[in-house]
Amino acid sequence: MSLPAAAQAPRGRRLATITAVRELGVYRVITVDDKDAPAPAPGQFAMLAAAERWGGGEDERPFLARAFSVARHERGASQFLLEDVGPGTARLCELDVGERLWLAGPFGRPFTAPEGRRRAILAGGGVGIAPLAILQDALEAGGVETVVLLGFRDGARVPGAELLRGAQLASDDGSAGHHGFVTELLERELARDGEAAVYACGPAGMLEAIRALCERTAVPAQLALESGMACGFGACYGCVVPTRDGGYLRVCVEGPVIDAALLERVEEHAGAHA
Amino acid sequence: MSLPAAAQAPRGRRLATITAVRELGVYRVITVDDKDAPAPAPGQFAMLAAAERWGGGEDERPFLARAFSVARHERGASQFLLEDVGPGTARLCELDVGERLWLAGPFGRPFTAPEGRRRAILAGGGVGIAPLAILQDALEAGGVETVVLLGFRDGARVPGAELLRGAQLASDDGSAGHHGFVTELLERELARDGEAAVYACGPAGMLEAIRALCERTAVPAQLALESGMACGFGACYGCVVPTRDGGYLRVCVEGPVIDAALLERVEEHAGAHA
Amino acid sequence: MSVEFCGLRLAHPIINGSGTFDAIAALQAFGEGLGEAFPFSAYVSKTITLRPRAGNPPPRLWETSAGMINSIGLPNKGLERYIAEDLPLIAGFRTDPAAGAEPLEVPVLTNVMGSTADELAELVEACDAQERVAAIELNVSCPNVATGLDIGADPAELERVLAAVRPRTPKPLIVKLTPNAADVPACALGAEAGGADAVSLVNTLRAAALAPEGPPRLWLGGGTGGLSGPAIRPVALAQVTAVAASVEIPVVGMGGVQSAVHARQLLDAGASLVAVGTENFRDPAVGTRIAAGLS
Amino acid sequence: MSVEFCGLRLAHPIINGSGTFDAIAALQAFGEGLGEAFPFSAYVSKTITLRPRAGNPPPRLWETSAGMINSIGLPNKGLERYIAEDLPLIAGFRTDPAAGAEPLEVPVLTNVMGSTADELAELVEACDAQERVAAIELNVSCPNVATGLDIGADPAELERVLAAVRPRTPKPLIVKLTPNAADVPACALGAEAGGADAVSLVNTLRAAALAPEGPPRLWLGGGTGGLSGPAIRPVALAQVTAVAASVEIPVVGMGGVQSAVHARQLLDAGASLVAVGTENFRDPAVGTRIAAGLS
Ligand SMILES: Cc1cc2nc3c(=O)[nH]c(=O)nc-3n(C[C@H](O)[C@H](O)[C@H](O)COP(=O)(O)OP(=O)(O)OC[C@H]3O[C@@H](n4cnc5c(N)ncnc54)[C@H](O)[C@@H]3O)c2cc1C
Ligand SMILES: Cc1cc2nc3c(=O)[nH]c(=O)nc-3n(C[C@H](O)[C@H](O)[C@H](O)COP(=O)(O)OP(=O)(O)OC[C@H]3O[C@@H](n4cnc5c(N)ncnc54)[C@H](O)[C@@H]3O)c2cc1C
Ligand SMILES: Cc1cc2nc3c(=O)[nH]c(=O)nc-3n(C[C@H](O)[C@H](O)[C@H](O)COP(=O)(O)O)c2cc1C
Ligand SMILES: Cc1cc2nc3c(=O)[nH]c(=O)nc-3n(C[C@H](O)[C@H](O)[C@H](O)COP(=O)(O)O)c2cc1C
Ligand code: FES
Ligand code: FES
Repeated sequence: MSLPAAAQAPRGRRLATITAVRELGVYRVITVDDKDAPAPAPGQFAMLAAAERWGGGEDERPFLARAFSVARHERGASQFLLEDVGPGTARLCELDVGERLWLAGPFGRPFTAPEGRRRAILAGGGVGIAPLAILQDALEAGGVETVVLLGFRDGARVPGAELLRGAQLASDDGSAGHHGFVTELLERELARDGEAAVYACGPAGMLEAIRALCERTAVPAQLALESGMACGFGACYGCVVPTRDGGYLRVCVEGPVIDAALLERVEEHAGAHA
Repeated sequence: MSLPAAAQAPRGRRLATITAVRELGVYRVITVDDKDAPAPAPGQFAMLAAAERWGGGEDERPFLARAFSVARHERGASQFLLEDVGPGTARLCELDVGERLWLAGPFGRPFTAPEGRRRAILAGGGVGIAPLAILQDALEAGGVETVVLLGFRDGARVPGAELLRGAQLASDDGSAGHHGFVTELLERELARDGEAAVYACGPAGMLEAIRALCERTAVPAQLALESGMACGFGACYGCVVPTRDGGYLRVCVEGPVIDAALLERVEEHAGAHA
Repeated sequence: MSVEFCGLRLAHPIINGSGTFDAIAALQAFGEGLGEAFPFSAYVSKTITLRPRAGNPPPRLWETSAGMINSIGLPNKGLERYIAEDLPLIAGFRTDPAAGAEPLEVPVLTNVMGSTADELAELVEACDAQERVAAIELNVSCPNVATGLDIGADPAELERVLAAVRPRTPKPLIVKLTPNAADVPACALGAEAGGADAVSLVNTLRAAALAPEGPPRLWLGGGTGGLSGPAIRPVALAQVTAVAASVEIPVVGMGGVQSAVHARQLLDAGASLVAVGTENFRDPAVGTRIAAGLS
Repeated sequence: MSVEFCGLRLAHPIINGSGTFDAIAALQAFGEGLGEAFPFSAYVSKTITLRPRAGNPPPRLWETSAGMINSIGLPNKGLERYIAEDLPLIAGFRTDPAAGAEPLEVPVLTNVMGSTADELAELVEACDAQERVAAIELNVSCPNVATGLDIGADPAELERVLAAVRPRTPKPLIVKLTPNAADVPACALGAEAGGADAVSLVNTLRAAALAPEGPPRLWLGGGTGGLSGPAIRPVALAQVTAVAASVEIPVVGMGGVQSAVHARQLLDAGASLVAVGTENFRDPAVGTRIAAGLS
């Protein structure tokens, strides 16, 4: 099978209406009507800003739009998983059904299907689980066997796991599933059967541990990175992370999904919130 | 009788909760609980800003607080009359019962009672009617005879007259009362009996016409001025209007209520919205 | 939390920016109690000139994105009436106990501006003679008056002016630098070389606004004005960092400070004191709030 | 609505600020159709240097009150690869019909930076040889690279550099001025005297941010950076007004433009073209939106 190719974005930002809101522990899942845009591919993201009163929060921010992975796409509506970690996410988390936001995208390089007959292991944590949900949908629709391993900081975040199906859980505080790191689940899973492709998204520390583990065990891994972004479409050169060859790559256009082999290591600030 | 002296303001801004909201045509009257502050004197004003999301409107504004005359004060609650004319008033007009605002004040010089046995003629227009309402309350409580003459631009604004009792109306478009200017009503009233003191607040053009009329007829007049303000308490020197003696006065501390004789004329930007 | 600054002991490191808090008007607005609960550990006067000035014609204000432009034009009573009328009223305040620091007396820092070294020297000498003036701030940076700009933006000129003024007083001389210069640290070094005891920065950034309606024309009565508030905080932080790294004398940092976090950042950048300007307009008690937040 | 600028006919007066719109990346993100609906009437490239540059280490961005700081550090492929790889891909675009103006071809304005007059001359000569380069913008103002600052802030030096570069091409030379100067109109006059065909301003204002957590340290990988966005619009308006009143050559105005109203104000202030920078990041189609709003 193959996963959908990157969708190209409409040329401007557009107003989109929130049609549903759901709370999963501390997370908020919003569904945004976006019928006129092409369907995003798993791993792509959008730049979001509230249509009204974007600004005027802490330190007179936010100003720039914020990047969010598309967590799911059904019948012309995209879902996004939000965690309030600052003035931008705080404002977005205030929005309710019927309110509107500015949306640009979908942007970025998506995940690609596992080569050959490898099964897909989806490993993620925190808000990093978002792109894994739409990935799971697409892989399973294509008949690929998936294993889902999710880690959360605490019990208030564990409900996020409902976004995916059949997840094995780990939690830092032992409130659900394995008491420890999701990498420990992954190590066990790879030991059981190494014929796998790993898809990971999560905090920098988790991604780095996954990258190192996959390097050591010679398992192909695709990482969905994060990074502070101003534009999302390659214009500002602000979102770079250092690559193995000594250069930088723009997470928004050369990522967010990259082959783990491109990186020497996953730097702090290239990861999602835990 | 004498009117209350200027109240002194608590030293910082404070959070105050909106306890009631009422619409009078395009105007919005909000009641704000402010029990711990001294009661404002008629003519004093407060600086208001929304507690949340002040900013992020048109041109990433508002930033500074906005000045509003106290329109009425009853049982520890102040009323303000708002008209949405820009990003600051737009945000304040969005607020509902239970929401909070930052309030500083009361500030400025209030009206003083008419000398001798003159009756009081309250003449105003647009949002300039606000300070006349609290003035009417105080004058009538002190047994002073009041005549109220109010002018509005159009029918959507005429309902503002409900803020005062027994007003004679004028409207630019003839939708209520006299078809024409409030100064025409005033001229008639002064012709009838010149033993009066005039209290006026309104658009610059109206104030200037009233000033000129009172000068011509030698009737004492107190004008409540407006002016763009940054602080409201004499700190910025930004709110000045030119005086007859060639200098400037700060509307926030030497006004907003001034003896009309101080001015050569009422300049544009020293008046309220019609 | 008390701090030492140029030989003055201050209750805490938060003072006001010149021209952003008028203590006399504030006593009227907030009552005499303000004198026993002053929001700043030192009181910086609005700029005083030799002769009285009426200031610029209105409009004098323009709100911008996260900031404001002012074009006030340095209205003041002139040196003589400042000394005779104002100084007695603004001496002897004590800091607000709510600042969380042992209350101390609030010394007066008189800010002066002259268009020549001679004028400045005369102003400084007059302040030197006043016991109630604890220190003198030289405004060589006000963007609203052509002369203020020129002295302040040229390091060599600044050194020359300071050298002329310095001998007139043993009191602390603080030079308020202009941000509208190519190399602000060089200007600070010029001031230091000329004998300044401290530098303060930033003053406002030269800025303009057009009338919102009608035919295009500059909105402010004074033509251009100065930008202040959060919009300029990142510029202030860069300049304070660079200046503090260049000079040995203490630095008063300001520009867009709204909270204890912002004040802490300027202190971290190397400032000894932090001044609050525009935020006073939004919250008259912000000085106390920030000082309390630091402690 | 078509305008003439240094001999080029442009569909409308809205172009992009250098380094704020990467047409090649945009073609990838928005599809090839972008080439037939380009948001700007001329396309200004990101700054090109003689040799390739990787740019500054991250973090490169910091959001501020109504603006942002960038410390990108001029990453680019270097002159040779720009000419060989990029130029062919960015030539031949047409303006978006939705701009409300008769669509026209979008000429390429190549922005170059060198640390010496010789380097600049070499860059200009190479651009002169490329038919696809319609005009050359000299970045003498980038606050992220020490050398860029020095040339741009000194009127005499600027004149000298221009005089050295001018003979290398008959194509329009636009000098992008630095706002971090004491006297920007004097710099513009220096550029004009040296033979510039136009000036553009403002570039970003030198600014800094501290890390939000942990021990105090500058947040940006490059140390300081440049402030852009609505926060600086009032500074841009003042500088554009002053420069347009000083020089005879056309002026490209920019700084914080978000809407047709803002663009109109810069035109009213004397600019011939208006460039949009930071707002592209918030709305990739803002160029077309503003052009349409002007018509
Ligand atoms: C491709 C991609 C996909 C993403 N997907 C998701 C998702 O699905 N769900 C989700 O919740 N999040 C997602 N994120 C992260 C999300 O974009 C950030 O959480 C959001 O931008 C934070 O904005 P904020 O204003 O709430 O917080 P900020 O205040 O911006 O704080 C976030 C972090 O930024 C830094 N910071 C603080 N102040 C500043 C400043 N002034 N300027 C710059 N940086 C600062 C700090 O390190 C801070 O911890 C994604 C990010 C990327 C790049
Ligand atoms: C003492 C006093 C009492 C007042 N009482 C009342 C009252 O009771 N009720 C009431 O509704 N109003 C009252 N006002 C007026 C009120 O303060 C203004 O309507 C309000 O400040 C407008 O803010 P805004 O953001 O909504 O509009 P703004 O956008 O600030 O527009 C208002 C006017 O300001 C100018 N302007 C536009 N842009 C800017 C800018 N960027 N910077 C500066 N000026 C600009 C224009 O002339 C515009 O017409 C009073 C004012 C004063 C001084
Ligand atoms: C309305 C206003 C008036 C000012 N007047 C003066 C002044 O008289 N003398 C002076 O040296 N600085 C003056 N300033 C500059 C401030 O002291 C301060 O340097 C500047 O505003 C930056 O700080 P802020 O962003 O906290 O306001 C004034 C600033 C404002 C906003
Ligand atoms: C992320 C970013 C990168 C920039 N890169 C360049 C550059 O390479 N060369 C240049 O001359 N200007 C560069 N600039 C400056 C812009 O072209 C413009 O002058 C400035 O941002 C002001 O306009 P604005 O407020 O609309 O952004 C850059 C600005 C930003 C925000
Ligand atoms: S976010 Fe601007 S280039 Fe990636
Ligand atoms: S509003 Fe600041 S002095 Fe009047």
